[in-house]
This record gives sequence, structure tokens and C-alpha cells, in this order.
Amino acid sequence: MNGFPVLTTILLAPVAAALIMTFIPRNESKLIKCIAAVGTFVSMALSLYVYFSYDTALGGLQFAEKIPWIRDLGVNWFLAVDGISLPMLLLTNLIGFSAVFASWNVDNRPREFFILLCLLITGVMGTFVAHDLFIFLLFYEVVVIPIYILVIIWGSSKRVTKEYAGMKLTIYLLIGSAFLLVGVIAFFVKAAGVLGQPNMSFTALAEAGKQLSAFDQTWLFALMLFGFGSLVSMWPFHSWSPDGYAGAPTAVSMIHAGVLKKIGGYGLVKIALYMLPVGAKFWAPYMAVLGVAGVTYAAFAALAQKDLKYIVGYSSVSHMGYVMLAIGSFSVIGINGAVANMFAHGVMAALFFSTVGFIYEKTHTRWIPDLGGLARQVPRLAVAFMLAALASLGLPGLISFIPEFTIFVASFKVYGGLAVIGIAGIILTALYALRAGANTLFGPPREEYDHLEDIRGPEMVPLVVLGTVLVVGGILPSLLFDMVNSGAATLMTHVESAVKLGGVFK
Amino acid sequence: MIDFTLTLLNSISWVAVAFHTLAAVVCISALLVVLVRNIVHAVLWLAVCFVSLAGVFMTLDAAFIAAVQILVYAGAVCIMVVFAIMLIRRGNMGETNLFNKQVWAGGGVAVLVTVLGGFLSFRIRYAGSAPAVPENTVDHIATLLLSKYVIPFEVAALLLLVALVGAIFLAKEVKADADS
Amino acid sequence: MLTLSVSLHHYLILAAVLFGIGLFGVLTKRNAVAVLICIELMLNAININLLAFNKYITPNDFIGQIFSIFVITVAAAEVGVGLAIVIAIYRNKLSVNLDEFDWLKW
Amino acid sequence: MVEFAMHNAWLVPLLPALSFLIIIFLTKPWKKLSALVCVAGMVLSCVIATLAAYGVFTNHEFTEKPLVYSVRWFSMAGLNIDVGVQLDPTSAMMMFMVTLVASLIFIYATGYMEGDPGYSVFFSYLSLFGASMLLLVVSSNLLQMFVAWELVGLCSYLLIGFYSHKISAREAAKKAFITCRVADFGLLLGLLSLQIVFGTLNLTELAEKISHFEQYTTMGILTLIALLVFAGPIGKSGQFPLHVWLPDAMEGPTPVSALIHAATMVVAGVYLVGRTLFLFHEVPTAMELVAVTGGFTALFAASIAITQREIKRILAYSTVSQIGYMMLALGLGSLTASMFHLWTHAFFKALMFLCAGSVLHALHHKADVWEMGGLIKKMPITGWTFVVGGLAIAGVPPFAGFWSKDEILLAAFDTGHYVLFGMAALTAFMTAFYMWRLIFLALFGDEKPENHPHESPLNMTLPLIALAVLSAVGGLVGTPWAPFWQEWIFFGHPHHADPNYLIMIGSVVLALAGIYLAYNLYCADKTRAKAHALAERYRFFWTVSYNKYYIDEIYLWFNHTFIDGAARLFYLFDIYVVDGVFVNGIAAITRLSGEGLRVTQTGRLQNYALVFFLGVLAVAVVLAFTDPSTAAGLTGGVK
Repeated sequence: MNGFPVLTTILLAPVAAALIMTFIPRNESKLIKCIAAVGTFVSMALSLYVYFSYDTALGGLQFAEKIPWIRDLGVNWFLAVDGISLPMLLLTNLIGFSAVFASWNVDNRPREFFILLCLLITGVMGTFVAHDLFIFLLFYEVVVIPIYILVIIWGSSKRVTKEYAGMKLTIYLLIGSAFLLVGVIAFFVKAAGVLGQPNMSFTALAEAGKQLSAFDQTWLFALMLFGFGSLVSMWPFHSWSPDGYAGAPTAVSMIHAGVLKKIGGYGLVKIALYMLPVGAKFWAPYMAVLGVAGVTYAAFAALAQKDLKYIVGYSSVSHMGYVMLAIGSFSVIGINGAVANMFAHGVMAALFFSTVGFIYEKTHTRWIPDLGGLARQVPRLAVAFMLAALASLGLPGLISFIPEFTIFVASFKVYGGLAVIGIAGIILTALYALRAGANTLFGPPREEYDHLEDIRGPEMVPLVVLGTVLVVGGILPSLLFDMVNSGAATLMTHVESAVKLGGVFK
Repeated sequence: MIDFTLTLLNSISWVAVAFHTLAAVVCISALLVVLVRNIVHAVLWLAVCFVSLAGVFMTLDAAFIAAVQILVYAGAVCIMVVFAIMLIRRGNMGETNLFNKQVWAGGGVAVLVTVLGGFLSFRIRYAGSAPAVPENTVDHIATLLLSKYVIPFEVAALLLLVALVGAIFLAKEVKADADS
Repeated sequence: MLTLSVSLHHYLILAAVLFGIGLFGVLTKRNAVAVLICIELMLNAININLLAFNKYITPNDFIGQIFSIFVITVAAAEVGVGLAIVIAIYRNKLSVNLDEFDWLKW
Repeated sequence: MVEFAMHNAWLVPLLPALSFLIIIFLTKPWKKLSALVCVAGMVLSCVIATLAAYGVFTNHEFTEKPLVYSVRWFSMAGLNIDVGVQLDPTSAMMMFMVTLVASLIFIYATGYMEGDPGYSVFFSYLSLFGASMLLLVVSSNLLQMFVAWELVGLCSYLLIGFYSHKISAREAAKKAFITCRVADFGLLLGLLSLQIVFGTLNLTELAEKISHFEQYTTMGILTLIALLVFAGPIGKSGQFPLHVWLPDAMEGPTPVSALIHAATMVVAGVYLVGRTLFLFHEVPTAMELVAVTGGFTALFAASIAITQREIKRILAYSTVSQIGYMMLALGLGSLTASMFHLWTHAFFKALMFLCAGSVLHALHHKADVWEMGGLIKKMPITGWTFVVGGLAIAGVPPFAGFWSKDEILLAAFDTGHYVLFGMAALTAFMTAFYMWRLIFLALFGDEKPENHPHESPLNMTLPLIALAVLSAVGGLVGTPWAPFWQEWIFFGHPHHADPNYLIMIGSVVLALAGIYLAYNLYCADKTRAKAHALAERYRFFWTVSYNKYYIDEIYLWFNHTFIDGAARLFYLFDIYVVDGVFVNGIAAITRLSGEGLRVTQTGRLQNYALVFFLGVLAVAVVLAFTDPSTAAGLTGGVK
């Protein structure tokens, strides 16, 4: 497949599916769903191919495609993957494919729903394969609109209305991206000054970035930190996350918590840290503090929830706190942990949300006191729920343990006592995850749920796909870590050499 | 005495006299357009203003424009405005051209704009004496309009057509049920 | 000696004064028709400028004259459409008093 | 054959794991087949374990240098983690013991679980439990051990909560997991510190590096690390103050209780401390703490066990107490005594739990010992094997418990810890008393007419007999006159004390005294008036003991007040401050400023025109009266 534009194909497969869907009568909902499934499956299969044929020993950018686009701004259609973006790409497709099946029972305007879903998946993928800042931002903005529409039409209103949730989600993302945009443009202008010509590619910007003065790097990084931080639901800019997930339909919650959020962490590593190393060094302790605050705060808040989606929402805030802590540790091990943890959390959160979605679909409630004893009535759903809950509390043997362990190693080494507070989060996580599981699945079965049908057929796909990844990734962590490390080690070599340079003091 | 008078008369630049007289008329009539309380009177003063402006154009060796000015402005535009006033029937014509509440603010801005414009006009430098103006300006204009400027010319024609259609559409009597 | 002379500056000042009077009317008249009239005054002020520049700076190019023709054309069109709008509004609101028209609000 | 087993010891945990997968994915609908797969997996790995153990115990060089083979699990710059198998006498012994006891328990379970709707699932969990425990035993790396450690915790969660429709089972399972989690938090911190300080978690490398730890760190930090690591065993092995989950773990089916208490979960903590004794050995403070914790827990749990009524609960506290013994021995630096007691305890405690299960099976889950009586007549095999277990745990020679307990007492005495020695001796007396109280109440005395006990089927009684035999003779491998055990399992260098007849006789006397007291109170006196009077007279002590010193209540109160309170506090803070004040506040400011600014939009054309011309004026003035370059700068012109 040499020379074949495989990344573009991965990007376009869901778009093609969406285009085909527009020509299908709206009442052919089965056909529409099948086409969405095929489109996302093609992407998933190809990204699996890319994942396993990426040469980790070689490292660096592979599968690159570069077509000049806007010469005056130095913009290229530059797609490439490395050890950091490839897990994210794979994650997106795994979750995207599962999300289609998790929404198998959508009956309200299915055509529009799946078209938007496919566009959303494409947008998210685009941010991960882009190696050009302009393309990255372009796809980032592509993501926002489908999310908004999906939430306000197909969402659900509980504590907050779905309109409020949708607005909050969208406006938060836009505010974040506004700051980000300011930072990126300022950075681009300064970089163009350093390079002598405008260039938007990550590599060139990174070369330029390390030549900026320490002061410039610091304030530019602050803007990006706010932008990406609010996307990754860094405390205290997290409050869109629980409300947004609670309001969103299942598939959107899956994609949002699973991958969209990771754009923030990915951007922090791949853009902010990579391009502005001295700034990152300056802000690292603050990131760590905010990360730890997020971990404990959100874990406590999750403990007080009675709505399943809120629990998962707060838990994802809590887990992203670990990612911030890891980036804050400013070391190869930490970056490894951060990226791997994003992957792990993505899989687990998506499974969690799909399970909660099914529970809601079947029982019409997410309110824990109204649930109980479901393990007897819907055993497979219970297995999925427990898998997700156990992964969430970092059980060894499931995918999230090793990333958390690496994060702990990195952060404990650097921050000591602060990290201990963060690590204590595992106790709280166990507390709320098990409490949610116990009160939902166990205890005396309720007779009003006796008629429920267990998940079967297409509904099993999220469990099978994501569950397999959870277990395999837990038993063979090297599958993930060889990949991540090949990217993280290169990145941190660059960063450390730049930090030694210490920025150019003008 | 006669000699003196003749000398005086010869020394007078008649163009200048004409300009100053006309300018005075233009300014006063324009002021009256704004100040009189009856809109019909205002339109009459407007006509005066336009005609004297045509005279000003004459002093600028723009005979063709002056003619157009009289035809279009003093003729067509004024008539049209009068028609419009007639269509808008009002009881008391004496109170049809009043000021609104921002007269002082508006006056201030207008004065400032005038002063600034006048001041800036002194910055313009040009060859002291005006070069000779060619004869037969109309010929030249005609040639230019139909050669070099033919496209803007045609576009202007199109614009007039569109304006015509638009005006008809807007002014057309609406159906009774839309009236409220 | 009476030295009545004319120069470009005279014309320009005349134009400025006329423009100012027109602007004053535009900003302060209540009657929509009066506002339209005042706009005509402003346009004429512009024409003076165009013709004056034409005469004193580029007499052989006729650009100023031709441009003023276009201005007159546009002004005519503008008056036509403007008055039509005024009439249409009048028909709806039975008034041409601009103080009563605040639909641009909110 | 032996060679093969030794080099493929990874099969030992793998086979049960495979049976887990087979049951879950293939044989779940067929109950008998599932049970067969489960038992077969464990028996096979027992065979391999036996062969491997034979290989180890016939070659003396393994006591010096363990056989380790490992593969890289994952790696990155600065962090490399291996997984592998480490074979030395201790792990070989554990492997053998675990597979043996687990096989017997699995066989027993095929009978005990008869008719349960979750039969297949139960056996899959059992297999996973076995696999996790064996993984823990063979681990060559502390992180691998931690993984297995947590998996064991997971399995115990699943199995304790097996009757998940019962709220008590659900809560007990949760409690077990979370209590262990709290402890694992400390253990995890300990492991992280080890990794950071020494750069490896491989047991052999760690042992080598810690022996000259001065090169890496200070004594203070090493002490801290040791204490953190010890937090894990406190939780998993049910030591005070984290013992609370263990008695509640009785909510699971009885084979699970046997598995948890005898062979697997609880001794994992002891085993971990034994494995990392090289660390504790360097830190005297930590050693003291281990010893004191163990000694205190032993006494403390025994004092609770005296007044309990439920048969499994008594056994549970007795387990806590016996694990305390093992910890005590470790704290005294005697790996030999500790492992020896672990070994014998596995047999007699498994035996007693299975007997209790058999009794419960017969009495349809009536658990109160006061409502039993005279069972030995109707259930002779169960009864007499129970008596063997009772003799063993009380420490009556020549049964197994005597030898190992004697070893511990000797260690305490020899190292000069006389207070601990006293506590251990007192515990021995109390153990004999409460265990025989249970036996006299349940097995002897008058039969209760409302009970219709019957002997259990063969697949339940056969394991009982096997275990009874092991309980009787299991201790003979380490008698003072034939110290086979002491030559193989030791830390540092083999320790061989001369038989101390004084202590030996003393412990026998204590045991017999306990049994005699129990006989007096509960058997000889049919009305048990004396026992009641005694309880009445020491009402306060009886109440405190019966209510387990109210530790559960304290924890519940703490959890409810502080954890849940903080949770509510944070949540309200989130809703009303982060969301209410900041997020919605900013939105409100935006909306209010919009409300304010929209007044400026009068909607009047001429207003707009006025402002427009003001703006034109301003721009014109700036452009006219400033330096052209300034104007260019303002309008954003370039170069």
C-alpha cells in the first residue's frame, strides 16, 4: 500500500457513508444504520492496519501525505501519524464503530443522526492525523457543530435541560478554542518571524517554538493551556463535562468522553508541550496541581451522584486529572502514561457510557435509587457495566492499570506528596465505581424489570469490541506502550534539548 | 470715470462674481431647505439651490453637467419629491418639516464636518493656474462614455432599470389584507 | 482693488458648506422626505468637488465629469427607490416621522 | 518430567485461567462439564506444581539461588517491567499447597453448589481465583505480584458477592474490595517508591540492591517504604485495624470462605511480607511493627471469637487470629515459622471451613452454633474430621498446628520478645477454648429435635477426609527432631533451634486447659448455666467482644460522616460555586451586559447616522493630523 493515501481514506470513509445516507429515503433506517456501520468499519479496519504496520522501531512520522494548500500561510494538507497520534486514531475508530451500534435503537430522525455522527467521527479523526496546525484547527471546529445539534435534538433532559447542556458544551468548547486560536495565531506569527517564512507544519513550528524567548513561550503556553485544558475538562474548567454528558445521547457521550476530550490532552502534548517546551516547563507544576485537584475533587463529587451518567461524567473529569498530572510531571514516563491513559480511559468511558445508555434505554431511568438487581435480568449488560467500572477503578489486568501506574511512577518521582493525594484517588474511585455497580446491578431484583431483554445482536458490538480492547490491552500492555513510547521518547528528546537551550532571552 | 469704470469692469473677473453670487444663493437656499417648516417650501428652495448649482457647474466649464443638473435635479427629482409629498397627505402643511431631538448634536457634527472639510481642502496643492479647458466638452464626454467607460455606463443603465422596477414594486398598492 | 478671484479652494469650501448643511438636515429632520432631500444636497456637494477637481487638476481627462454623471444617475435611482420606500412605509404606518420608526431596535 | 514442570511452571497459573476462559465462553450452559473443566484445570496444575516442587526440594542450590525466568512485560525509557516465574522453596511450597488445597476445595464445591443456578459461573470464578493466587505465588516481580494481588481481590469480590441478590452479600463484597483498596493504596505507594529508588521491581534484583541500600537512599526513607508496603498485607491478610472485611466475607458460599481463608487470599499478605523480608530485615522498626501488629491481632481476634455465635464467623475470627500468628513470626524474622504455620493452617482451616459448610448444607444454612448440637451422631465423617481440625488448631501434638505454633512461640522466646511471647501463649489458650466451645456446642451435647441433619455426599466428605489426614500429619515435616522444613524454607541462613521442651509442654498444657474449660462450660454442663452466668457477670466485656469492639460502627460512621460528607460538600460546591457562580455567573454577566448595551440601540436611523459620522470624524482627524506612519500602524498596514 505504498503511496496509497491511507490516512485520507480513513478520514473519508465516514464522510462517504454520510454522503450515501443523504440519498437514502428517511424511513429505511436499517439500511442507514448498516451504511454508517460499514463506513466506520472501513475506518476502523484501516486504522488497525496502520496501527499494526507502523514501524515502532523506526518511529517518527509515517504514512505521511502532503499536498500544498494555501501557500501564503504555509498551509499544507499534511496528514501523518506517529506513536502519539496513532493510538488516538485507533481509539477514535474503535469508539466510533461501537458508537454506531450503541445507537442502533435510535428511531427519531435516524438519517440525520447518523450523518452527523459520521461527520463528528471524521472531525475527531482529523484532529489526530493532522500534522498541520491549520488542518488541526479546521477539524477541531468541524467537531463542534455536530455535537451541538446532536445534543439538543437527541439528548435527554434530567437535572439540566438538554438545551442547557448543549449550549454549555458548545460554548465552553468555543471559548476554549477562542483562546487557543489567539495563542495559535500569535505563535504562528512569531514562528513565521523566526523561520523567515510562514509554515504551519508541526515539525517546523516546533523548531521555531524552541527559539522563542522564554517569556513568549510562557504566555503562549498559558493560552493554549486554557484552551486545551478546558477541552480536557481540567479543574476548574470541567463543569461542562458532567452536564454535557448527561444531556447528550449515548453515542455522543461515548465519542465525547472517549475521544473528543482527548483532543485536549493530545493537543497539550503534541502541540503545546512539543512546540513551547520552556513554557511547558514553567506551567508544569500548575498543571500537576490542577490535575490533582481535579482527581480528588471530581472523585468526591462523583461519590455524591445518584444519576449514572453524572457518575461517569465526574469520573472522566477525575481520570483526566491524572492526564494533567502526568503531563505536569514533564518526563518521558509521564507523557507515556498520559497518552496511554487517554487511550485507556477512552475505551473504558465509551464502554461505560454505552452501557449506561442501554440501561437507560431499557429501564427509562438512570436514577440509581430506582435501579437494582439488574445483574439477574440483564447479565450481559451487567458484565459490560462491571468491566467498565473495574477498568475505571484501575484494576490490574484491564487496560487502565498500567497507564495509571506509569503516571504514578512519573508524578511520584517529581511531586512526591502532591502525587500521593492524586494516587489516593484510586480509593475514592473504587468507592464510587463499586457503589454504582452494587446499587444498580446487585441486590434484590425488581419485578418491574423482569421483562427486560438482555442486549443481543448489534447491541453486543460495543461490549465485544471495547471489552476485548480492555482485556487485551491490560494483559499485553506492550501493544500500547511500544507504540506510545516510540512517539513520547522522540517528543521528549526534542523537549528536553529545547529546555536545556532555555529559550532565547531577547 | 468711464475709463475707471471700464478698467474696473475689465479688472473684475466675471467668473468670480458669478461664482460668489451663485455660491451665496446655493448656501442660502440650501439653508432654507433645511430650516423652513413647510416641506413644500423646502422643495421649492431645493429647486432654487439646484438651479444655482447648475450655474456653479457652468463656472466650472461643465456645460453638459449643468444641463443634466437642471434636467434631472431641478426637473425630475424635485417633481418626484413633490409627488411624494402629495401622496403623503398631511393636514397641516405648515408643520411638516420639523427638527428632531438631536438638533444640537447633529448641528455640532455637521459644523465639525464642514470645518474639517474646509480645513483639509487647503492642504491640496496644485498647479496655480488652471490649464486651458478644451472646447466641446460634450464630444469628449460622449466619446469616453461609449468607449472607455462603456461598461460602467451600461451598468448604470441597468442600475436605473433595477431601481425603476424596485420603486414600482415598493410603491405598488398592497392588498387590503396586508394593510393593518 | 477688489480682487475677486476663484480658485479650487473656493469650490471645495462651497462643497464642504453644502455637505455640512445636507448632513445637518439628514441628522436632524423628522420628515423622511426631508431627509432624502438633504441627501441630495450632500450628493450635489460631492458633484461640485468632482467637477472642481476635474477643471483644476485633470481638465483633459474628463474623469470628474463622467463620474459626476454616474453620481447623478445613482442619485436619481436613489431618490426613486427612497421615495418608494417612504410611501410604502407611510402606507403601513400612516406616518413619515422618523422618530416613530425604531424597528432597527432589538 | 520434573525438568519440564520446573521450566514450565507458568503453566500452573495458566491452566486455571484457561479453565476460566473455557467455562465462560464455551461450557457455561453445561453445569457438570464446567465443574469438570474447573477441577481438571486445578488438578492438572497441582500435578505440575507437585513435580516442580519435587524438583526444587531435591536440589539444595535453589535455597541459595532461585530459578527465575521472565519476559519483558512492557518498557519505556526509564521504566522496564518484567513478568516471570520465580521458583524457590518458598514459592514451590506455596504452589504445591495452594493447588492441593484448592483442588480439594473445588471437588468439595461440586457437591456443595449442587442445584445452584449460578453453578457454572461459580466454577469459572473459582478457576480465576485459583489462577490469580497462583500467579501471585510464582511472581518474580512485585508489580506482577500486585496485579495478581488485585485480581485475587477482584475474585474475592465476585465470590463473596456471589449471592448478589442478597443485600448483605453485596455489601460484604464491596466492603472487602474497598478495605483492601485502602490497604493497596499504601502498597502501591511502597512499590512506586521501590521502583523510583531502586529502579526495579524484580524480586531478586531488589534483594540484591536493598542489601546495600545506603547507596540508594537513607534509612528513614527505607523505613517509610517498608511501612507502606506493609499496609497492603494489613488489608489483605485482615490484620488490625483493617480486619473488618474478613468476617463479613462469610456471605459467600462456603467453599469460597475456605478458599479465601485457608489457601489463598488472606495468606497472600503473609506471603508478600515473606517475599519482601529482605526489605523488612533491613528496617528494625518495620520488623517490630509487623511483629506487634501480628501479636496484637492474634489476641484481639481471639477475644472476639470467644463470644460469637455464627459458626463461620467464629472460624473467620480464628483465621484473623492465626494470620496474626504468622505475621508475628515474620516480624520476629522467622520466615521458617511463619511459612510453617501458613502451611499447617491451610490444611486445618480449610478442613474446618469445609466441615462448617457441610454442617450448613445439612442444616439448610442455619448458622448459630447455639441451635446445633449432637451433630456428630448423624454426621460422623464431618464431625470427626472437624474434631481433628480442632485438635490441630488448638495445638495438641502430634497434630499439625502443634508443631508450627511451637515454632512461633520458640522464635518469640528465643529473640527475647517476652511480651509478644506472652500474648501468643494467651492466644493459644483462647484459641483452644473458643474452637472447642464451637465443637462442643455444635457436635456434642443433645440433639435438637427441629434439626434433621444428614451426612453429606461423597464428593464432599472425601476432601474432608483428605484434609483431615493432612491436618493430622502435615506438621511432621518440621518437627524439632526431624527439621526437614527448617532446612529448606528460611531467610538468611537455616535456623535450627534445639527442641525447647519447656515451651512444648507449656503450650500443650495451655491447649488442654482451654479444651478442658470449654468442656466444663459447654459440654459437661448440659444447661450451660455457668457459661451464661459468666457472660452475665462480665456483661461489659461480653458486649464489647460480641460487638467486635464496635470497629465496624466506627468505620461506618467515619465513612458516612467524612467521606460522604465531603462528597456532598464537593458536589454542592460544584453546583453552586463552580457552576453557579463562575460558569453561570459569566453567562449572566454576558447576558446582563447585553441587556445594558442594547439600550444604546435606539433603532432610530438618525441616531445611527450621527454616531457613524462621529466615527468618520474621528478617523478623519486621526488620518489628517497624525504622522502617516502612526495612521498606517493604527489601520494595520504593513511595512
